[in-house]
Amino acid sequence: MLEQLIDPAAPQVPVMVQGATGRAARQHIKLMLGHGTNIVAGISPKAAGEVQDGVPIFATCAEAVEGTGARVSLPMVPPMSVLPAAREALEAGVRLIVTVTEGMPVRDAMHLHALIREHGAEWTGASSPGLAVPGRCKLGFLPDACLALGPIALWSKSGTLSYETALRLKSRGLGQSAWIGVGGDAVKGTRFADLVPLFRDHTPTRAVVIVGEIGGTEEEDLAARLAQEPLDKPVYAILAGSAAPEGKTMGHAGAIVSGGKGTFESKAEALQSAGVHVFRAIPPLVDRVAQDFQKETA
Amino acid sequence: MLEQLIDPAAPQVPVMVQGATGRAARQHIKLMLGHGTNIVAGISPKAAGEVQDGVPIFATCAEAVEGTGARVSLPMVPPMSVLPAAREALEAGVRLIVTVTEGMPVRDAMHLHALIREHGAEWTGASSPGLAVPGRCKLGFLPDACLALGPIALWSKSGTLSYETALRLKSRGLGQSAWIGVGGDAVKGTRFADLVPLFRDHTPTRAVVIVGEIGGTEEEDLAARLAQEPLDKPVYAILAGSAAPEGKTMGHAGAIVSGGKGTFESKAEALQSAGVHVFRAIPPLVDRVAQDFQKETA
Amino acid sequence: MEATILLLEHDAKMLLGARGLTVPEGVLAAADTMPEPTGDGPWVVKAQVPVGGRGKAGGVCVVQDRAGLQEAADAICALTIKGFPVRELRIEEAVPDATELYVGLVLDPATAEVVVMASAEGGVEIEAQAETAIHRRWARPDEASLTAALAEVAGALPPNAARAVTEAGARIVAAWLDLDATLIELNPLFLRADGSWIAGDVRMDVDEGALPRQPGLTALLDDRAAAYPEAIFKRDNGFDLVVVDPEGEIGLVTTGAGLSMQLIDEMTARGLKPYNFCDIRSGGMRGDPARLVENIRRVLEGPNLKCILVNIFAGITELGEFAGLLLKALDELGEVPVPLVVRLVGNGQDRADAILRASGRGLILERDLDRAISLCAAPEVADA
Amino acid sequence: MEATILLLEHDAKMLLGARGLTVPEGVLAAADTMPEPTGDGPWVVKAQVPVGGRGKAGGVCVVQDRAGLQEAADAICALTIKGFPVRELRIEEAVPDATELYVGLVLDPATAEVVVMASAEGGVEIEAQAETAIHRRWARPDEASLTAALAEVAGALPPNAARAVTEAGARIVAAWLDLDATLIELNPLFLRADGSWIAGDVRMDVDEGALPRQPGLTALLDDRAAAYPEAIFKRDNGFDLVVVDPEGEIGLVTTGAGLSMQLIDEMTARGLKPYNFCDIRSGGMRGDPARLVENIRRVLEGPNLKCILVNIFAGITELGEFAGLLLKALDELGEVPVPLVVRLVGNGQDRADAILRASGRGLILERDLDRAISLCAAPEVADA
Repeated sequence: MLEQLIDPAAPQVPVMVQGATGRAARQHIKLMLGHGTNIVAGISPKAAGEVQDGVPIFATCAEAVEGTGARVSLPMVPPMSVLPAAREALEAGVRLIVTVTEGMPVRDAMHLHALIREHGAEWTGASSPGLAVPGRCKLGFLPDACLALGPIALWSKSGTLSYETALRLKSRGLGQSAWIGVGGDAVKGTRFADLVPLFRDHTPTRAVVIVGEIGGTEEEDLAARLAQEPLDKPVYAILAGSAAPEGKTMGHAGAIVSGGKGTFESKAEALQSAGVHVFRAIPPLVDRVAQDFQKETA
Repeated sequence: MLEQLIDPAAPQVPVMVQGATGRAARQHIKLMLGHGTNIVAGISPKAAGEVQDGVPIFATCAEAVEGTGARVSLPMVPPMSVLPAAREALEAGVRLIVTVTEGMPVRDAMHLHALIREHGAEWTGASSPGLAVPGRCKLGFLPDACLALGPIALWSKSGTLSYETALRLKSRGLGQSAWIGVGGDAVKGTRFADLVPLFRDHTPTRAVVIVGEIGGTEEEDLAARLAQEPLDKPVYAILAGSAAPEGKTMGHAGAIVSGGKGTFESKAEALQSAGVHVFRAIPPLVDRVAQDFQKETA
Repeated sequence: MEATILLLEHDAKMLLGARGLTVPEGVLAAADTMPEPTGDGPWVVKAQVPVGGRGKAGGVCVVQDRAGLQEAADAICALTIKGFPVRELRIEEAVPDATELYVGLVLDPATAEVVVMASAEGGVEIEAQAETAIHRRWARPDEASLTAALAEVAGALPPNAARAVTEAGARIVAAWLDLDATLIELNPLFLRADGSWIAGDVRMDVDEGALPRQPGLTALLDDRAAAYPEAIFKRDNGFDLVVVDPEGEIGLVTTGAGLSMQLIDEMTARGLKPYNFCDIRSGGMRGDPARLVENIRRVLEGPNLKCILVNIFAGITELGEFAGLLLKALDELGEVPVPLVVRLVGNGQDRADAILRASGRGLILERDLDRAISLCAAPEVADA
Repeated sequence: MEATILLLEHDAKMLLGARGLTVPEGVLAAADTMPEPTGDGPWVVKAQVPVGGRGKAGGVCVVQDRAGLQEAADAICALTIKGFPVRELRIEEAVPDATELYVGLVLDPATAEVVVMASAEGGVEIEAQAETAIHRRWARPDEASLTAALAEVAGALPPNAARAVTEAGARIVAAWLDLDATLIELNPLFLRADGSWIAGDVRMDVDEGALPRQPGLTALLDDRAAAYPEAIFKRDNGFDLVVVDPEGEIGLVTTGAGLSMQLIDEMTARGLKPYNFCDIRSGGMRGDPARLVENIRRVLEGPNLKCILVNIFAGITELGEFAGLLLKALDELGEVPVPLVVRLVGNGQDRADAILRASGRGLILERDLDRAISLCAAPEVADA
């Protein structure tokens, strides 16, 4: 389903939003609709039967899937409700869950991960900032000001750092072919390495920019996968946290250097030996990507 | 330049807006920026040196091109000023002019056409509703609510009819790979037939929807070109004006049946014999396109 | 969008005559006002309608004496030619015993150039002529290029014809450039045995977009406002409104030329009878309900009007603001004797619907265009 | 984003001890408050810092008698281990003459499962052990799956070790599930010659995101607020603030974890000394300047603070509103003794800059992040 989502030549995937009548959900539903997202249903038992900003509201996921053919769900619910919401959506037949709530308990995330496997479905989250194919669809919070269709696939753990990176690349004429926010969580649905096969034959993508950070082994695992199955397009990475002290969690649950693992150096070395251009600051990354594209089009 | 504009894997083309400080121009510059358009300069002698919504304003096109590398110009100026504005932009080295002003005199349009040929440049207009690659760039007035990235190339004479068509296709999950409003003028820069080679190898496009109308021979010329150089993807057309009386200009300068020429029947026959599916109403067109895509993805 | 204005023959001849083109002496007449024609006859009485094919439709009649004039005028004024009731006539001196040539300048959209055309075989059936009989050259819209092209097409004709085409052609080249024309045809251009020529019929289209720099044309339209109701309406009101079927039952208040045309098509296909075409340009109303008032007032002139459909697709306009203007317009109009079906889609549609509902005016709101069209057929079934 | 909370050894032992895990008797102490330890010694004095490697850093000391206790305590309390000044100690009975085993449950992000690990060769260098010495099984986070995995890894050990790992492991499995842990390691798990076992050291991380359903953990953090300043700060203020360098010179008021981390990197690389990490979550302030007040007040505690950088990238938040809140916060704070460099980019940036300029507060506004960082180095050069 992620594959269809990022294929600009495929029909748009019908999306439902759980918890659609919440204040923030309503605001973001408008922004997502404004970006072309095919939101066909909202879920909210107390508003069932109403139409909100053109989106029909259903009491249950099963009714929404039955009535609209929704294939993707975006639960916009409080942290403790993410797991039950996602379970209901999966049982209703949804094929992709994108969760954006911050603070889903890790154990819930582990349970959801197992449920996703059982259903043969897909999950991006726990706290994804969002996914987007600019102009086609946007699920989550990615700011419209940063979105611009272009040749760069952006894979990011962080929201804000990827916004800043995207905005600067955009100011150099380089928009995104797709933007996948995998989130900064320890336990997550889609990891960087999972994206490699999806983007190998994604023709709108001419380069990949990874927005990674210290902590965990996701960058190292990505490097291992790239070494085995090269992407055949240039890959650049910015890694945040090179100056972070050990033992301090830097906001993201996963962003902690502990026992000498998950360091900037470990990630940079792994990625570099897989052919990735690694940067520790945004300006040189942006300059390099822009230069490489200029050379190519010159 | 149009080719680069519609290629999502190319860097974004730098655009300047002439007459940038006008009320409507300013409103639309914000909307275009919001859609990711790489607007690098505005032209307005009386506001030169200022920065408006993040866009630097220059006194002349030459200074703007020199300072920003703008390659495309969008003159948002009154009808009688379009020709001199476009001439200035061409002389400054711009490669594509997109004009959106209604009411440019026909003789001015003929002069501009000749100038464009002399400079080996490109022109879309006279009164184009706009061009867009959803999420990547938008030049002109195309409403954001209608824009969604997807598999359909939309080529349209009319603004509103194409908005309505796009919105209904979008509600079926079918967004646009690119949208070219050629305008409803008699004399114009880009004609339907000119788009055939641009879209033959445009991989994001899986089908073309033509929004045509009575008057002129543009649809017939398109049919002739398609018969010689088929597009290798399905082409659908809706033609407005099947019920229009002869001799009445229906809003668009070109939309007039006169002396038995430019009729719905003439256009429909020509297009049908070139393999185009022709409709005289929106709902059956939308149903057919959606069905064909469903079959394909089933 | 700016349109082309098809000048009536009489007006075209007055304009070109003043620019040195020889045309038969003639006067403008109507069924009830018949000025004295010049000369002694025979005369030609011609319907003044902005459409071709009037000859075939009986709109052109040669009369030998003054006695026949009124009779012919009455007969022609009773005609409706391709939807245009004949209201005016031109009575001019006939040109007997002359050869019919053709010379014309026609805009060619495909090349954005002017096609300069000439033929030694003019006459009403010019379009049906063998291709070889018409000589064509393409020219840029400047004097040198047009004159050179004219010399080339004239050079392909016999000497007398060539001279006539060159001389008459020079006049229309000048007029084309002076008056921002998009089409000028002399057909026939009469060539007499003595080598003199005179333009038997003139068709001339001018570019509405160029009117701001054409004070002469603007004055002409002012003087002849009744003959150019749509151009005058547009100039005075800032938007297009064209009555497509005076017997029509459904008045349209719509924005966008293409969509409005399409609406007429879909209505017609479903057996409904739209009264008018309209492009109100909702984006340019700037807080003033005047266009709405004029639009509605105008469609209410339709004697068979049963319903009004308001269809606004707002990309940029805020529909809440539009809804407010619509209510102001209805207030200004007082009682509107037919139901209004209102379809507002786009930016601010929810707010707009709420405003209209709250007005208590019983407007029939429907978002789906197909259902809105159905409601126009039977507004009484709406659950307003 | 919710983080992991690394419990201090003493707290972990209290929690697990209450759940049936045998741990050495011990007390919490500080340099100036030294409660009477249980037993007769020898004792181990251990620095309580939320970071590994304290042994190598001199943070663990065995003392034979009461006389040595104060001396060891003073020595250890003088240490700063990986940036953490030692403020607390655990003094517990030493466990002599025992074999060191290892058993642990660790979250494996790659599989989203729990790795159950055991080894007959525990001790401080467990990470450096040969891979073959550690037995691993992956399990789902439920009792059946964890217990089965535990049985398998225990089964690979000698009988006495297997029994100890099975028994101690059952306790940590239960605690893992009960307390939403993300890591529990017993290293060493002491195995005595008589087959009895006791957990020599415990590391336990718990999931901050699960606190709302963990009243016991919440109470622990409340009781021990001084030991968990960042978790308590976050709970009380709704956002993250971590002092990364108590000697730092630049205070950060920033939103977004990734971008804030990156800012610290870029500042550090340019030789600047950021004081804190911060994710103020500007989108969640809802019209209340409290977070800004708290953020600025907190960074002003830095003794070397020279400048504050406010960096907000607003995708959704309206920056005009943010600017208003920033001014309110500054009003509430009274005089702020250092200059503020403010970079607001995104939705409503023009309005925000205008509001801040109009305030006359001499804020240094700069849109470009690189230049903003440079200005932090030398705010006096800014043309405010």
